[in-house]
Amino acid sequence: MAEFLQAYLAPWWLAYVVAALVHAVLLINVVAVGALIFIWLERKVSGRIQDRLGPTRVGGKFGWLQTLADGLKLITKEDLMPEGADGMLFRMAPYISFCASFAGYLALPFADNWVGARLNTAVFFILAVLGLEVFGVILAGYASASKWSLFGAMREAAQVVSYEVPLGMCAVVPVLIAGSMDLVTIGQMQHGWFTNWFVFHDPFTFITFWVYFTCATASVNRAPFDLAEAESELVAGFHTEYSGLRWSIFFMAEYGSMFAVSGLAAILFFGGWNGPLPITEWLGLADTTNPVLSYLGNFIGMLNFMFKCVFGVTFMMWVRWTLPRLRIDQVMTTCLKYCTPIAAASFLGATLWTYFLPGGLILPNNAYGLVREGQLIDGPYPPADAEGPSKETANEKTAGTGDLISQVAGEHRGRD
Amino acid sequence: MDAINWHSFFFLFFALLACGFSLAVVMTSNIVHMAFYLTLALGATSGLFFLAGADFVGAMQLLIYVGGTLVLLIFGVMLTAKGPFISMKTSAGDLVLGAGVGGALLVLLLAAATQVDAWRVSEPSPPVAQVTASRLGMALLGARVDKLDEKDPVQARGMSGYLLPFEIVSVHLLVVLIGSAYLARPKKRMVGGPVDTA
Amino acid sequence: MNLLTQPVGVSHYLIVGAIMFVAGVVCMATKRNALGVLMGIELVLNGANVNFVAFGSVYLRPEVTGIGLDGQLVALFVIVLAAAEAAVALAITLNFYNNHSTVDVDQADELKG
Amino acid sequence: MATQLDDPRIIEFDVRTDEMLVNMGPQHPSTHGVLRLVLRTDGEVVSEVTPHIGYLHRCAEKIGENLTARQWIPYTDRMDYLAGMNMNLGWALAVEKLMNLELPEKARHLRVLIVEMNRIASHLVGMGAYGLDLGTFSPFLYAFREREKILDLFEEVCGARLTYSYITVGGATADLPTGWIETCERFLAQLEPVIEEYHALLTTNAIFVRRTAGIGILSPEKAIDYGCTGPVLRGSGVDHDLRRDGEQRYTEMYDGYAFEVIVEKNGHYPKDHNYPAVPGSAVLGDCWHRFYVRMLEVMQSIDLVRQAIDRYSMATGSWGEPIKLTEKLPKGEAYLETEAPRGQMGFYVVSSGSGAIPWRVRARSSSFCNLSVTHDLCRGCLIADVPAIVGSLDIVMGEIDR
Repeated sequence: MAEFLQAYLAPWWLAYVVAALVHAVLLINVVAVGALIFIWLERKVSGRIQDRLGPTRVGGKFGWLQTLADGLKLITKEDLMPEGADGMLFRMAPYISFCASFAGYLALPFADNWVGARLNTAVFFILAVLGLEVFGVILAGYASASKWSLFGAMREAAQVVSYEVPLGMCAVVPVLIAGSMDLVTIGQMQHGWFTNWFVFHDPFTFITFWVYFTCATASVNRAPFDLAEAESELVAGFHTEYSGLRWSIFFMAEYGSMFAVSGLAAILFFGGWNGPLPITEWLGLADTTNPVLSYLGNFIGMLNFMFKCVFGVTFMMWVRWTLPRLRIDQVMTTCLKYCTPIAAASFLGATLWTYFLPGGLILPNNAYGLVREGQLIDGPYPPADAEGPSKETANEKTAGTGDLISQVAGEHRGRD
Repeated sequence: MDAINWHSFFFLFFALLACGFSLAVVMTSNIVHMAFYLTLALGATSGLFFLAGADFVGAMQLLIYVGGTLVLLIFGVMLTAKGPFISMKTSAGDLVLGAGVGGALLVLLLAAATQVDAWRVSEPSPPVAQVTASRLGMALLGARVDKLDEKDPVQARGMSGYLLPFEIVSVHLLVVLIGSAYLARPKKRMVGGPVDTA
Repeated sequence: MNLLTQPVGVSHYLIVGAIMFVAGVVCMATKRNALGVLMGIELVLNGANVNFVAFGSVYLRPEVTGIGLDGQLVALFVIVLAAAEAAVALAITLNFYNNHSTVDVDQADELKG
Repeated sequence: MATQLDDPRIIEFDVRTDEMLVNMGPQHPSTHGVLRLVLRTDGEVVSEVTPHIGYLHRCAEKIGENLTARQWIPYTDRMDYLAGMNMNLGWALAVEKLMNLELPEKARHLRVLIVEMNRIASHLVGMGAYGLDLGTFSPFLYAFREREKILDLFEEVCGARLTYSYITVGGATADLPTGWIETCERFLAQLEPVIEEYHALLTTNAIFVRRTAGIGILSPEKAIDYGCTGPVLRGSGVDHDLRRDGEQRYTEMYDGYAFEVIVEKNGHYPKDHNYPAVPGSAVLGDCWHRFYVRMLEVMQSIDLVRQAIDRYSMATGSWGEPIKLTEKLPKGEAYLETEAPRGQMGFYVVSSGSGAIPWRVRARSSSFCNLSVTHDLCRGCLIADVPAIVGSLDIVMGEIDR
């Protein structure tokens, strides 16, 4: 894009700035508009679940503009800060939350190679950045100088730190199967029929997905794990003292991270932008050099991805409006006694499964092969070029460290 | 005019953030603000790691350091941040002493950092990105895939990888886990009596 | 030298590392709050980490293959050990706080002869 | 051998956290109005809960000493404003006892019908609000949906939706409108299956059971000592219901009605309906049992309303014309307790015999006694349990503060 713009913009560096801005604006719009739509959706979904209509008037029949109207109202509201509050931290906290939530989108691919920045460690990057959201919450709770807020912050700190452990473990399982932490690669590996999705790879990945989703719900603070804001106990928890725009920024962050973890779930387990049927391949939209066709294929992929994300978010809403809230000790028990051991066991199980049956459950030795180092390798495992000239050397030099290691080491050598 | 080197530009950005917030940690006396600045400093450092091509280390810095250790630290700060402990002033003598020693140390280190010519500049066009995550994993398991072709015996040293340190760290973490659980275990105290440290 | 147009070298990373290191040392020396001292330690370790990563970076020193991954590996170990160290230090601090109702390190002088 | 742990002077402590005094209320989402609870907390653990009341005090009793018996009826509505009909009934019966007034048969059945309907409405709110206390919003609206229908029915009867002043000394202000009985029957037929949904949403929900079972256990002895009544008492396994055990003047209203007191006897609840099973983790007297008793009483009330409809339709004569507004009260005193949805509601009236205005009027509130166990139940629980326990007592501040 920058190269394209360079032809038109006189100061050459402006092209980069404009390109960067366009990317940033695109992403921030996904978050902001996404939050608007999700808040509207949440109202509609909760309304329908509760046997009422939800918003019906603002902006036409379905209340499309309700969130916007609320946003306008929130902007005009007085921005209050308690007297004893720590001014700087109180003001910073919502933006920290929002930035953390927003930064996760940087590495989230919306379609094949449609990604802000293709990172080699995208999975961990997203998890790490989303985990930073907790700082905003803790600081907000502390800086508010309110006991209820402090309670909320303490709960959040304990909860999120604990849930990062099983969450990370669950995310590692698809990484293990794909052999890459690059989300684009992981998505590409699952193309074709829905049976190639990692959730159907083996029984352990299926279990892992549910553990992942539970932990993700907990780590983005959604009911039944919304202890940090538990309105029946802590008034409003960490955002008790917030009002107006700052308050709404907390909500943007919450919906932003809901979408992000759903997106991560879609890519890690549900094939990302690949539909259940390889329609884009039938239409000749995949692997084509024609830019228009490839754009069209990617666009369909993006719709697929969006649909999966929205489904994930709606699922979280459904859970929220159905279940009572857990108590703090029960939340910790769920994490430490159930999620972590299950995640660890399925990690082990998936490891063994991948070692013995690398092709997965439905299609043993499927044609798509394994991916190493971000490259798609066709052909069976181990790749043919692992038998490179230096395999012997590799074996010699890593004697005693096991077959698998020398094999992969040889493979590396062959590639380098 | 030369083209802006974006690597340098972002380096400058993150370096200023990291240094600025590190100094802010020293300057402020409010413990909660300190923790906050430390978070930002370490976050900026992870940006530096990304820039230096160490993706995995950068992500780990964010995940373990910023997301785990610092949350723990802030947790500890919040447990103990009460009244007089929020801002404890350092005596002027200590400050002068610290600044003097620190300044001297800084001069020494900066001199050392800028002494070697080969360190000052890098290749104008850095090589293509390398994926380091699986290499690091292999190295931790004892196979140095980046040194397979090394002929120089000095450079080839360390071929055995990091299997032993890796194991030691694992055991160490276990020990720490048990140790800190032991230290923070519930203790018994007599009502109205002295603390029983049993 | 214009930093915006010239490529940065290892030296620049080392300067950042040095500043963080010194900030950490001063922090350790002057803070009276035990947790402040702990934060100083974290800064020192991070300063060292910047150096390790810089020396091991292929971007900055393509001509030297010797250190290769070592820099990153050591940095990883430092991160992990720093987490362990922080956990233990925090446990000690909280214990101290339990027994003495303070986190002032100047008060921890019971062993003074 | 006595170990260190047996020594009561040795307490365990974790990280030293200073005690904190937190005000829960009077503006708090889950204190059911304007209750103020002062919590002494150590971290998440609550060591002491002190309820502070009086934010809704309106001198209702003093006002009653300046009004005639029938004029005070609207003030009783505002006591337990979720069960206005039951409040009306309590006062009306007390005054009737003082005046020694006998009611026509039709009036008795009419009162049972209306009062039991209101009990359903009141328990529905209790159920929905309890869900809210535990962090689930949907059951609240489900409960209000059904309650709306009851309020619609009441509106047809007396024109009011919350403060009815319908049951009055001597009977009721009016007879039921034509066609009302059929609407009511249709409503009952529709309500019955919906109760199953509530059981699925709350009573048997795993998280709900975890949040309530074994929490806030009130032993039967303690319940009696504190003067707890209603579902709180029966949830502790004490077989006591004024509709069966009360004063003759009150129980004769329910003469011939088939109903079983909802209480756990010999390890099981009445089996007249297909109730969900008691979970293994529930202990008699905990929050779950109090909630369960309320849910079962809804079914019981549905049965009672059906029986009352039958009897009312068969009965002949007057619906019970109210006494004159300025009817002179005889000299004497009368006290009568009725089984309101939240427990035993007693009204005490003393007349000097000099006119229509009673000399003294007092009310005994069930919620007041039920609330008094709060500090006992909440000692040592977590913060999240406080709304769970207070919610399970199902208090109404209007009745406590009067």
